[in-house]
Amino acid sequence: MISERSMAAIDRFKARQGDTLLEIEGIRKEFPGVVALDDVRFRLRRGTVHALMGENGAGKSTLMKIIAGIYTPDQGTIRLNGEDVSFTGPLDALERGIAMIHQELALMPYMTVAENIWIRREPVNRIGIIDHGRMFAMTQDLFDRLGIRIDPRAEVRLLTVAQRQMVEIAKAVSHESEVLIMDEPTSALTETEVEHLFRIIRDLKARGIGIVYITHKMNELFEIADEFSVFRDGTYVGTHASSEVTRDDIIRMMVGREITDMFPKQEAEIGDVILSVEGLTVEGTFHDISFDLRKGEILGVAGLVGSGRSNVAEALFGVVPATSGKIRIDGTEVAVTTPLQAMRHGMAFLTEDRKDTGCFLQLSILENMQMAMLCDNMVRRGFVEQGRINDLCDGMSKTLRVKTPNMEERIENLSGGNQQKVLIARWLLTNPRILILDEPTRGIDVGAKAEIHRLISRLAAQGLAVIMISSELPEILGMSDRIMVMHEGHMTGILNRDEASQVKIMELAAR
Amino acid sequence: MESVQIEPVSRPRRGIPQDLGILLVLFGVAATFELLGWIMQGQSFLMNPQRLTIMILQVSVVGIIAIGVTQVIITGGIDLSSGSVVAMTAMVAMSFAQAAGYDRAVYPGLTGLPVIVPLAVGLGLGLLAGIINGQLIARTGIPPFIATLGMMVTARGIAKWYTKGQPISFPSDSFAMIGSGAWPVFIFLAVAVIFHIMLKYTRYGKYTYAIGANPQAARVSGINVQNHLVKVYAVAGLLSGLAGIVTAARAETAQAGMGIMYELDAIAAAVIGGTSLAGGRGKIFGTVIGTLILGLMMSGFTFLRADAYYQEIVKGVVIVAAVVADVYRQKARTRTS
Amino acid sequence: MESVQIEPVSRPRRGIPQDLGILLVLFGVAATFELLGWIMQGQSFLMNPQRLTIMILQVSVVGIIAIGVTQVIITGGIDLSSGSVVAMTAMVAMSFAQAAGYDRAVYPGLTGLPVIVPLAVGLGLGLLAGIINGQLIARTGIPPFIATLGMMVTARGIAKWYTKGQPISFPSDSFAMIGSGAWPVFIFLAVAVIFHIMLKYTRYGKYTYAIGANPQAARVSGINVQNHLVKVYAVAGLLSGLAGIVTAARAETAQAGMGIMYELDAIAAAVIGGTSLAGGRGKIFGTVIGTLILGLMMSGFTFLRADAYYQEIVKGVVIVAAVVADVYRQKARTRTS
Amino acid sequence: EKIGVAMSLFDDNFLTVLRQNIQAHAGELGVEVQMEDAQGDIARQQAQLENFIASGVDGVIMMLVDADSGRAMSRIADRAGVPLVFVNMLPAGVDEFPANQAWVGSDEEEAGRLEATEVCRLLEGEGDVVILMGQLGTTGQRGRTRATEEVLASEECSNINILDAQTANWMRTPALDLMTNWITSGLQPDAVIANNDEMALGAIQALKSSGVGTDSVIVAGVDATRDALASMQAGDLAVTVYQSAQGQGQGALDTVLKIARDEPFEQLVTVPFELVTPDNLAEFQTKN
Ligand SMILES: Nc1ncnc2c1ncn2[C@@H]1O[C@H](COP(=O)(O)OP(=O)(O)OP(=O)(O)O)[C@@H](O)[C@H]1O
Ligand SMILES: Nc1ncnc2c1ncn2[C@@H]1O[C@H](COP(=O)(O)OP(=O)(O)OP(=O)(O)O)[C@@H](O)[C@H]1O
Ligand SMILES: [Mg+2]
Ligand SMILES: [Mg+2]
Repeated sequence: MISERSMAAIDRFKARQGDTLLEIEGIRKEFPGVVALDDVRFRLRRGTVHALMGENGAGKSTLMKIIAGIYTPDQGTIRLNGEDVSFTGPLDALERGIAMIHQELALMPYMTVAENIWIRREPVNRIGIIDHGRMFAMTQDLFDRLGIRIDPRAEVRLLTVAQRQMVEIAKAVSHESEVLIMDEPTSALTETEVEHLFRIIRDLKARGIGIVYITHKMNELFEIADEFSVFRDGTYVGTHASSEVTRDDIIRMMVGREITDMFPKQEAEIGDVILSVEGLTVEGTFHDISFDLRKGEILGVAGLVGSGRSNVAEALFGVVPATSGKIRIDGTEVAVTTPLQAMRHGMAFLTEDRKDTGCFLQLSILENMQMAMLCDNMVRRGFVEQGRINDLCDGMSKTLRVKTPNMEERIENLSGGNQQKVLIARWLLTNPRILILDEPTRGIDVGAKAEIHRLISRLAAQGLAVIMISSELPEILGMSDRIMVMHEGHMTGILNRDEASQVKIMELAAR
Repeated sequence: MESVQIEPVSRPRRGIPQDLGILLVLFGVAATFELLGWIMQGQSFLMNPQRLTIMILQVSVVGIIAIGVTQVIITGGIDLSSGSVVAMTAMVAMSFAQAAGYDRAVYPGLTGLPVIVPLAVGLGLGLLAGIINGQLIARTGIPPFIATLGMMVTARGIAKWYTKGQPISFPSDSFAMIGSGAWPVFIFLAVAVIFHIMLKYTRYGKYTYAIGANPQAARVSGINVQNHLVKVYAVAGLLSGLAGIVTAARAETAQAGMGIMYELDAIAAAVIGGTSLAGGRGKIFGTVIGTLILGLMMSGFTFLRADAYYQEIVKGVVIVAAVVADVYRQKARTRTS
Repeated sequence: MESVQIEPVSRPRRGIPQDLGILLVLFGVAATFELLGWIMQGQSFLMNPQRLTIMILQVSVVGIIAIGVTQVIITGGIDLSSGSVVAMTAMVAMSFAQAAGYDRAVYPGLTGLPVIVPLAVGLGLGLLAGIINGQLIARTGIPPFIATLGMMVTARGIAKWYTKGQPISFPSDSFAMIGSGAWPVFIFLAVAVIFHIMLKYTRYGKYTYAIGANPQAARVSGINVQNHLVKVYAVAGLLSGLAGIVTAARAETAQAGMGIMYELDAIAAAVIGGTSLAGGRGKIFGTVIGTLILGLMMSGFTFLRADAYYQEIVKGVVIVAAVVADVYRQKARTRTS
Repeated sequence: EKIGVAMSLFDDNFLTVLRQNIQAHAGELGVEVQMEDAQGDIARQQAQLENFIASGVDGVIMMLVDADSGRAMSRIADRAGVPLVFVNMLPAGVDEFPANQAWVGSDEEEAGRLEATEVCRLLEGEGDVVILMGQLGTTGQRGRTRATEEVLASEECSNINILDAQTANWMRTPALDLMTNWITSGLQPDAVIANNDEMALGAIQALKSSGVGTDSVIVAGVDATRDALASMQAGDLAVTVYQSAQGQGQGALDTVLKIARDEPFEQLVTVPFELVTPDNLAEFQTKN
């Protein structure tokens, strides 16, 4: 895959391992009403992984988009290999050796995996005709090298979020650039894939590539990053080697206070069975799922990517109605064929894909938050009781610390983590009895994460029943009363809190 | 089918709300005509109450349709059938509105009926057309473009077939009243106010925006997307029916060729007024302004006694320029604020 | 502006590719006419090579436009100007194509020019119109609907203004040749093949799909979205110009009213053939089939000698039914596969 | 003096000539005219009339989109006290019109009658015909088609059989396609009666390209456009009907000026249609 020339280039990089590759200074970027970045600096050295840390909305993605030529900074300088540069656009940045994996996935759904990866760089013959065979072969090569198992000919829309994220990674790597920016590349991945990604990163590092790595997952930081920089509210806080500090230090730098307990599990009184599922099946996707859920209980659902966890949740909520099986609520069998029905039975469902099934991107934060609760209350003779709703939404957004100038802001302009908080708020505002959360803390910063955990736990203590799907095992282990594990569309076991461990879960999940 | 917005897009705007932007464009166009009026005709364009009334009068039928179309576009759909539905309802309503004793009436036994009859028939027929559109789109999942294109062709066919192309005339005075004087303007403005409120303050409105912004998310949020879509198209049909009644009453005749291309004018009014064909965005206020811009151009050119040939050429340029001006104004705001 | 896809997932389809689905619909419509032909006319509809040629012949002009429009729609845009550009290029090209010595020619000094002159003029003018569309859309960021609506009004105005409404006739034989016999069919099919290859096997095509599917992602991948959009609209304009030449050559006259509503037929052909108005999806093959379905209906109704008034009513229903059938077929496949 | 001219449609061949005649005559008289195109839309025409009145014209000449809309137009002009002259198309309810309104034109049915009668004569009262209709629902299509059907139903022509009547929207290419479709469906008409010349010319092209030719088929149109006369010269078109754009245009302008100046005028001026055949072709060749 790697041509002679780039091999030579890589050797040159190696020779200069540790040199400054990219240096930025005094960067300022304003959006109307928000100063996203102010006098920010940052330095990336060759052959290292430099992590960026900071709360949601701290300005990490914005900074990276500036480096990748997508935004132009209002002020400041960018030096690449000691030379002042200003990019005219993403193409310019790409050509100068800066590639980026975006936080919001940027793939073309109706094109194949291979087409997505090689777009603009397709193998063509003399008269410009694309050689698809070679393109698939190139993709296969790349995937083999990176150890990814996805069909290059599959259309991207048919892939799961996790698979798409792998494709994005492969696409960025295929550019063979000097600087590789990864904006939360693992937000949809489980441990196995993360491990895998880290192997890829180490390999790239060894070749002298500089990697900027944004994540909210602390453990990743210590595992992969050589140094890290912290941002707070658009300002630069500091840079340190990751070997010099502890978790708590970083959190203090990020949030400006201590977070003592990530998983503040509150002891709840486990009540009666509220939801009972028996033999739930969606033909072709998952089979024969049975479990009981009690009031006050948090049921964690674990499994590898693509094991069908999300599909079970979708079936429970009537998004894709089950083809067979029974759902009982308070002991009576109910039909759930649409989300509206599910909501009438007191269910709420936070979907895993923010962009596709979560946000109304063009609408305001307020509209996004209130939408689900309009179906049964807060409406009098067709008119929405906006006053009452505003108060509720304001309260909720304070509780969850949504970072925004005001509630009329379009949700599109929020940082990823803040969007997630708005969606959680949407569902909490419906006062559900059964709350289904699919990757609830995806892309959420540590502070807010602890906050959300506390909230879930408190709600459970008040008698709410929770189903929580998560790919983060610490979260599952920390929060759940019981843990259901899935493997390839089948339930492989249910563990009690006291018997569960990382190893046991992985055994059941991987088989 | 929206413009490819590549720059990190439209920031929240403080100060002048976005609506008012297009209002500025309206003033700009009006001021240009005023200026040219003094230069070319030596008289004021705007300081003529009669002209101002006419300006609105002549676009009020398109305006009524445009309001219905706006909410359809907000759901991410489109309605191509409005112009034809206008013709169909005009024909059918008129056939029940003929003056007492008119001897060549379509239904000689049914002349001189109370005005409520043709009104009910017209509105009902429009509603029916809208419901069919909505059901097709919501239940079968075919693109709105095709469903309403089919209705466009079919409704026009029905209008022609109804009396084999013969126009229907001589309405009763009470029916003709609906289209006389400034009545069409009142009806237009009343409809605008009602729908402004509907879209902004009711659940109906919130759901309309939600579906346009993200139908999947709307469904997961407990909205019965299909039912709501049927409602939205039904309302659009109803308004087309109303437009048909008004236009027939105003012309005191109904003919199968009525309302040709109105759908395009209506969509244009909505889009000029800031409604996004990608769905999720749009305001009745903007549509009203968009309609007025179209009306302004119609009167303005006649006023300036522009050659009819140049008129058309210039009209296209002005529509584009109006929207370009609005886009640039927005960009400028974004930069400075 | 696409149908609201509420069903959460559509699984990959194996077996008959999606393209062939609409082919089945084509066969279905044809078979219906065949059957009705035997019942009502006592003769075969399809077993008449001449009729089959004509069927394609009469839609080849719309087909040529539809191919250009398809790629525009794939980028998520729309082109409403094609019909008017056809009229404009027909008029202007024809004025340079008049037979030697025709005494009432538009340019009496310029008759009997070699056929390359009107060809170049027509194609050039179409291209220019397309470039203007593209520049407006790509540089100013106004919605394609508005930009091309403006061009639609302006180009029609130019067509009328050019000879003050006077038609232009009496082309040289070599120019008339372009529209004679099966030439339009060959041109249509050649264009179809070229664009099938362009969209499927060249970067031009990949960029087109990419921009329609996700303009941000396209930009981030290093595609110069603006430049590419200009190219796409320019090509659409060029094809409209070609269509104008063919239609003028075929009618042996050019009139300002030519090509009215062709844009709608072209868009309909594309959408019937499976191109999504939301962008990112569509195939030339589907558009060709969509065009043929429209042609089939035109000949079919005449063949059955259906009453002119019913024809229009039925035509709308058939268009909708064709697309509904396709949607259901796909759903059925999805369920069983 | 300023006169507003509201035309139903600019694209139409005959109406273009009519327009040019009004324009030319106005030039001679030193009158300012302003033309508007209603694009076949009644409401648009109504608005144009209102706009004319608002901008203070001395009189309006109007070619109606549809005969039946005449009454509403008449009322609008009457209320504003602006002289109104209808040209070409006879408005419905013309006898109730106020004193300052008039009509200068010809009766649509007359055209169809002349055309069909000549075809009937040429066929010697026997044979099969097809009718090419203008856009459905327009006054011209209705009047001409109805008159044609009446003539063919009459005693002398009772052996003439109408095979089919379809619309080609007044235009050449659709007529070409329609005629070709007919021919391939096995229809063998002895005559084609078209509502206008453009469609007749389309039919001729179809006959030629499908090898039937125009020798055995009589093709008839209405309007006597340049192209039609050339085609007649070439021996293809057999019948067309001339209506005097000059007579109508000048008459309308003169009448509206008379009303405006309070001079005596005639309220109904009929400019007759004239039949054009190869025999009297020469007379008409320079007229339109
Ligand atoms: N296009 C935009 N328009 C307006 N404001 C924006 C825009 N993009 C980002 N912002 C604002 O800039 C700030 C920084 O956002 P950014 O996306 O860089 O945060 P982040 O650090 O990446 O957060 P997260 O961890 O949640 O991804 C936020 O307050 C956000 O609301
Ligand atoms: N849109 C889709 N089209 C086709 N197959 C799909 C689609 N979504 C999911 N699948 C398949 O369904 C199975 C289960 O996917 P699901 O998303 O439910 O898994 P998951 O355990 O929640 O994984 P993840 O962590 O990726 O969400 C996988 O085999 C996947 O390939
Ligand atoms: Mg971010
Ligand atoms: Mg999942």
